Amino acid sequence: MDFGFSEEQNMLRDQVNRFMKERCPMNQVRQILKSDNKLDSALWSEISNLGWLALTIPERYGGLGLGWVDLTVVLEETAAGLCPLPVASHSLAAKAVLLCGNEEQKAKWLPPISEGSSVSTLGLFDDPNWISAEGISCSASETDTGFNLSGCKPFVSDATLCDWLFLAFNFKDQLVLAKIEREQCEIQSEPTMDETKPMGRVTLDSVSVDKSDTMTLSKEHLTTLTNYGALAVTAEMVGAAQSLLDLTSEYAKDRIQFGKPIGQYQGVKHRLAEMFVDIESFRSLCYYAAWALDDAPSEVDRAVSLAKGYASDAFAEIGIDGVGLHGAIGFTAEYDAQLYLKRSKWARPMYGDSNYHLDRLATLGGL
Amino acid sequence: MDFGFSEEQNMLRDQVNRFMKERCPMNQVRQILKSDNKLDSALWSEISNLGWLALTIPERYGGLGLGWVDLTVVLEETAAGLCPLPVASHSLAAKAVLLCGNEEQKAKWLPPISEGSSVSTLGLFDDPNWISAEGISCSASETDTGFNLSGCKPFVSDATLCDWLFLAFNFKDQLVLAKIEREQCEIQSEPTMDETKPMGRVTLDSVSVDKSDTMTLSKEHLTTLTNYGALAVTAEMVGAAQSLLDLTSEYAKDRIQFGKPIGQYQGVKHRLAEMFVDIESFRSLCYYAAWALDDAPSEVDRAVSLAKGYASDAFAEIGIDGVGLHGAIGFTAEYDAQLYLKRSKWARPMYGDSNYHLDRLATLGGL
Amino acid sequence: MDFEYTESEQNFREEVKSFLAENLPPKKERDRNFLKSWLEKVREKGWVGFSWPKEFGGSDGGLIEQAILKEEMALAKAPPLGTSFMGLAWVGPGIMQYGTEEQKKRFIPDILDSKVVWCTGYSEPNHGSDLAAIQCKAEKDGDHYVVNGQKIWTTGAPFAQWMILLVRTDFSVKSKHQGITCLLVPMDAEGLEVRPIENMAGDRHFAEIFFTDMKVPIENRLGEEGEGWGVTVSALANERSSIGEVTQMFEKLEDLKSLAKNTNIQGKPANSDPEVRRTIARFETKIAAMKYNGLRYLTKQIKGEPLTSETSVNKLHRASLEIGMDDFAVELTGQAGLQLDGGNEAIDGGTWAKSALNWPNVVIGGGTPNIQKNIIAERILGQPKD
Amino acid sequence: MDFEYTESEQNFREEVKSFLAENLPPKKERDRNFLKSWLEKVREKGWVGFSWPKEFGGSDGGLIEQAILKEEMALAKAPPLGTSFMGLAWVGPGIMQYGTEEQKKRFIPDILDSKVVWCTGYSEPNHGSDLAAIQCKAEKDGDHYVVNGQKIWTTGAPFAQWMILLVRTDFSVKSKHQGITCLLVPMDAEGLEVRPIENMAGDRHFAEIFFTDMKVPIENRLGEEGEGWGVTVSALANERSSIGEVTQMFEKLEDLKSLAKNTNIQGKPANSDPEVRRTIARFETKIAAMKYNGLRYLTKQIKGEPLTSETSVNKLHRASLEIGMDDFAVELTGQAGLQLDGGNEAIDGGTWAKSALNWPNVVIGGGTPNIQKNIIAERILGQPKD
Repeated sequence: MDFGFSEEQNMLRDQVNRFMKERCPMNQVRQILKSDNKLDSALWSEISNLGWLALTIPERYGGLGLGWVDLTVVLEETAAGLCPLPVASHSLAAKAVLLCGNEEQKAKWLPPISEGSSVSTLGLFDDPNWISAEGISCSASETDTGFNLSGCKPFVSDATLCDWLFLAFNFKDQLVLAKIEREQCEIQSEPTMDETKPMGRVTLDSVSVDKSDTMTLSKEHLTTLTNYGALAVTAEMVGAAQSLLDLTSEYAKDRIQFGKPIGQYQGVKHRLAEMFVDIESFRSLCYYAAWALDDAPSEVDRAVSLAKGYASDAFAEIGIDGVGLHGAIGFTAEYDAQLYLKRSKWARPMYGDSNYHLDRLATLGGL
Repeated sequence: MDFGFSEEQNMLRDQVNRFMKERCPMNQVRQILKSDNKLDSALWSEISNLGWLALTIPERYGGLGLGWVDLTVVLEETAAGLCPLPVASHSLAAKAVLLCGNEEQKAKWLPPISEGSSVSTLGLFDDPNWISAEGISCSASETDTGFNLSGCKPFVSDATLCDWLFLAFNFKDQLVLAKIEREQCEIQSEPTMDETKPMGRVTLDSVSVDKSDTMTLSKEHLTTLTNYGALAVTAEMVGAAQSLLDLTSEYAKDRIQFGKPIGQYQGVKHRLAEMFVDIESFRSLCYYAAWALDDAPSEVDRAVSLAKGYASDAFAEIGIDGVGLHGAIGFTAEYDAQLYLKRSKWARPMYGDSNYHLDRLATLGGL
Repeated sequence: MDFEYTESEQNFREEVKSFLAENLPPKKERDRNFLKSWLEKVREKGWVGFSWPKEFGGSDGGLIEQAILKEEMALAKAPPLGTSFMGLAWVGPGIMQYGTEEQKKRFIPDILDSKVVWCTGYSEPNHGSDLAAIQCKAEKDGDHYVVNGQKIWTTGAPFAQWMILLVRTDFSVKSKHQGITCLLVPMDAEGLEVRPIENMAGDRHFAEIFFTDMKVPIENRLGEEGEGWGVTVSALANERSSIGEVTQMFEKLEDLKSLAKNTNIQGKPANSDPEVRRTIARFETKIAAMKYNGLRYLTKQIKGEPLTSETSVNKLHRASLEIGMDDFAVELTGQAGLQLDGGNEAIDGGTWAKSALNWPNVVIGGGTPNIQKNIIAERILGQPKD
Repeated sequence: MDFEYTESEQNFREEVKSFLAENLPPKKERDRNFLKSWLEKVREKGWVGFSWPKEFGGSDGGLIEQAILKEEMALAKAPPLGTSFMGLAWVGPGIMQYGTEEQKKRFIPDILDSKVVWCTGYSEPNHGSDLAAIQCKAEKDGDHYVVNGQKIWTTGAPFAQWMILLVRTDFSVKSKHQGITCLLVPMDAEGLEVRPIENMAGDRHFAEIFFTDMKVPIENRLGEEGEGWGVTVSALANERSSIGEVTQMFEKLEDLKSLAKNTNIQGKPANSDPEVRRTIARFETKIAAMKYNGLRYLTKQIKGEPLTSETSVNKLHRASLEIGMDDFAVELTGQAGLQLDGGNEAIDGGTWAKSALNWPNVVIGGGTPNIQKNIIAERILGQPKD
């Protein structure tokens, strides 16, 4: 029984942490957001050299053969600094290939993904509010050589940054997962609250792809990928929420009002304590879910819904109060707190909001 | 535009207030609860002499011909001291007769009710959780002279204190409201949280009543009586909640912990402020609902659901925190705070809990 | 208890309604020219500074007429009555109470005629909520003051022509409430610099103001030297009835309902989910509570009964509703709710998302909920000060 | 990260399971005689004082074995391991650490053999949460102390034979944490009076204790004179892993689920209402959070990493769950939920209603949520003290 991280994992955490401080501090993040091409290729190749993009990919495909507990460490620490690099999307694309691809496809696609040379993302659902195969309206029709794909995915994370997009299509009540290259589709950047999480509108107008560029996406795999997606978002929520708490807690110690640091007023300090309680709690649940994804398939659905179901609402409140406790400065553009508020709004619906996961828990629990 | 009380109403409030302090203080209330016959006849005749039981009954039936705004004043102030006299039940019974009775019945029953000589109550629903005609399983069958009544009403307020019980029965998809005398039925006292609100289990084993002792209870009247019931309970909640806040607020000023009165800690004072906000709010909504019952029939459903929908959840929290803020002393039997907590539990489901009224509001609002 | 309006009150409501029917075009048709004529017309009607004494160009409007006017304006989503919110809410009343004859002549008409927009220089960098702890310094030098220091969170500063400014003229005082002086300053004064502050929604309502040896002639002082706090308090105390806000919130509640009807969650209409329905109904109970609290307090005012700080009750409701309703709308609409104006899937043109980031003053700065709770606990419930 | 148990840990779990299978009859068959033999058997097994050093009659049980033991006992709803909760949790460890040889010989075995029930005399009328502010006075007089004063909220006092008592032997000290002395007192001592306190659920777990010239021989002092605070702190610090409570709460969650399935609201099954389902699921997320928080902290302990006050996190969850789940059950069942034991419509024999009024220690007195929040804010987040 050991519910902690290994030496290697702690070293990895230190590494990511140091990297974020030295190479991607908040002023750097803001720079990246200002730039047209929002992918910082230099940073990207640095982290791929550090192997973060290869973590969860088996060694025979050029990866490091580690698990999602390890990736959780990376996602948590990169999100602590709101790093805008598409690590999560990229890793989810890799997972999709591992899950649905045949040997040939894995051998062909995973090495460039683990090197980071082909930036990738995963686009499953088309509906803003529907985690289900039925929520996928993009459709595929059969051709002699493969499929003809049409439709629009309005909410593909990091689409504007990617070379490869793995998108789900309806085909005769089944699902096809196709590898699309950016040139094959129209990608429109959408203005959203959280600029560190670019959202792309991907439109395909009868794009024909070869069979070898498509995979079968079973309902089980769709559920599995949703679980991995929810875990990835939750791991980022842990890191981001902790940073906002730290920021607010430090501010409360320094900020003097009516002759006292505001952290001395229980109205402030108790709210900080409640934030700590919530973050500690969805942190534990997140680690449990990550472990389950690696080692206990039978516990995954429940573990993931416990974590994301707790985190989505809790982080949303932490985002609002973290900004609110700062008073006026908190909601100015140049102060960082508001960036975490925006992240809390972005993370809430991703791969299911609290209601979605609480509903799933109720059903799993036999209610 | 005058959303305040008249001079007469303010005088009435002072009168009830003084009565509670002088004749029915808390030690007296506790005495009454200890006694076997839980109706204090002396007090009862005093308040009937003061005319409180005749308030809402038209003058031609021996009443004072005032409205439910006036009764709200009485219910609020008696509940402030958790007066265990069945004023609300009695007035609801009167309302039922006024609403459903024919001239003869009104002329026969209302005078003794307004005098208080026949203590009365109203029992509409049989189900613990179902505000609806369908929730009434007690049934009536026709006889030459009237009806034969059978069934059990497990939750009749103040039944054990009453001479007359006005009970609803199913008759061919219609409802009959019958006047039952205590001798005609079996009344069992049930142990419940709030002893100041005795709950009686009334069982009728084929009791035959004369037609003249029965009234037709239309679905509209059932709704109307539910509204009056909800208003009566809410008016009592306003008084009880305010008393608990006063009690807790006074305690917070005197109680020293770690060298300061606990009311100086925002953890305590802010919760007190939130209680005040909620009480002020359902107080305003309660007065609005009372006014609507007297003067604006078209606004009644919404007004009542606004008031009871807000009050049920809010008072439940105030009950818990009012006790909790006292620390250990708060939940001792000899301290009064806990009696208000118990009242908050009792009042919550009566004539619909928050969910019931919020559901009704949503429907009324076109959702 | 009686919610009926007198005949003259009803007539007044009719007058307002018909005026709006005649003079208020649909939103899209409201251009600059319309606004200009609108301001002239409502001014003619005497509805600008409606409550002000006739001698100052107001209409001596009663409390109920004020409520009716606000309610009808809000229902019609009409533009404000006059361009200078601060001028009408605080500066004008302050000048009428404390101003010299010259000041009254010089400033009051321009406020009523919407010729001058005012802003208020109260907060300073190191004490947002603690208004009295003023450090911005003014030294008398012959016939004028020399001002040095800084203000922040000054609403509307980027658009204002004049500012009502709190400075400290005496640092030797025992109580921080003494030694404060109130000055009236043109925004184009030499030595005054405005730096707009961008908020998280990308708007620039607020600004920092820097003063370097700014000269203010003594005749621009409002009230006596060192008594500026009294001037401010009476200005801050100048509470507006919340009826206008309540009406706007009921409008917003309707928008929220139609949003729930037109949104699907997991393939089912959102308004078929009992929790969604109850959440919206709960918002309704709070808005209605604001309405009837407001009417109770209004009645007290009319009857001349003492009002302590009950208005804080509605301020707290408003703070939670302002944030709660927008956030709920964003949550309800999932990923689409995140898109801002211009997004292909943006909800109602991204207005929900935008206003979820555009917190009103009641939530921040001087009005923070924690301060409101202190006010209630201390002034109404008599709890000890922090 | 690894939730597997070692072979020896699994064997231990099997041992506990099979012991329970053999020796634990269904609840209704558990009479006095059973309890007596139960206590003897678990004592034989070495499971009373399981974590205590062998030299004192414990088993040196490791942290994980302790957790396994507690988990299995809770799952089987077994009676406690020993009759003196306070004796095992606080008094025993205190005596092992600070006691004289005589005290160890005299008191430890009786605790393990369930011969003596202990209670703790800490709180006093005027400072429930502020333990150190002790006024209860003890004056040395030759070979004994003379104690005068009062204690309150003493859990289990009505059933205890011995009490661990905090008194003030020095009123001249600067810090209230000095001058406190810890005494061991028999409940039948002359000058000691117990007045049970009835709580709102009608139970009498608590009592007031009055001391009038009570004599306590010096050899019954635990630790040095004036150093009683240290003794208490180390005792209070003797935190129990929360795994047992968590298991009980998961059991309670299941009861809540079947309640929701068997309850109708407005004629429909309560478990068909999404809000009801989500409320119960939300309880589950909190209980699960307690479980995995606990395991993380346990792992830290095992690895010897510093633990500050993280246990307060689970205390806060527990406080809100203890009150929340009972209250929800009462609300869910409408008027029937109000009936107590004996009521014809009472739910589950009125257990929900009763325990809704029977608040655990975590909610009141020394454990109030506000105090826990202070501990987290100050000790973990480094916020200034009140």
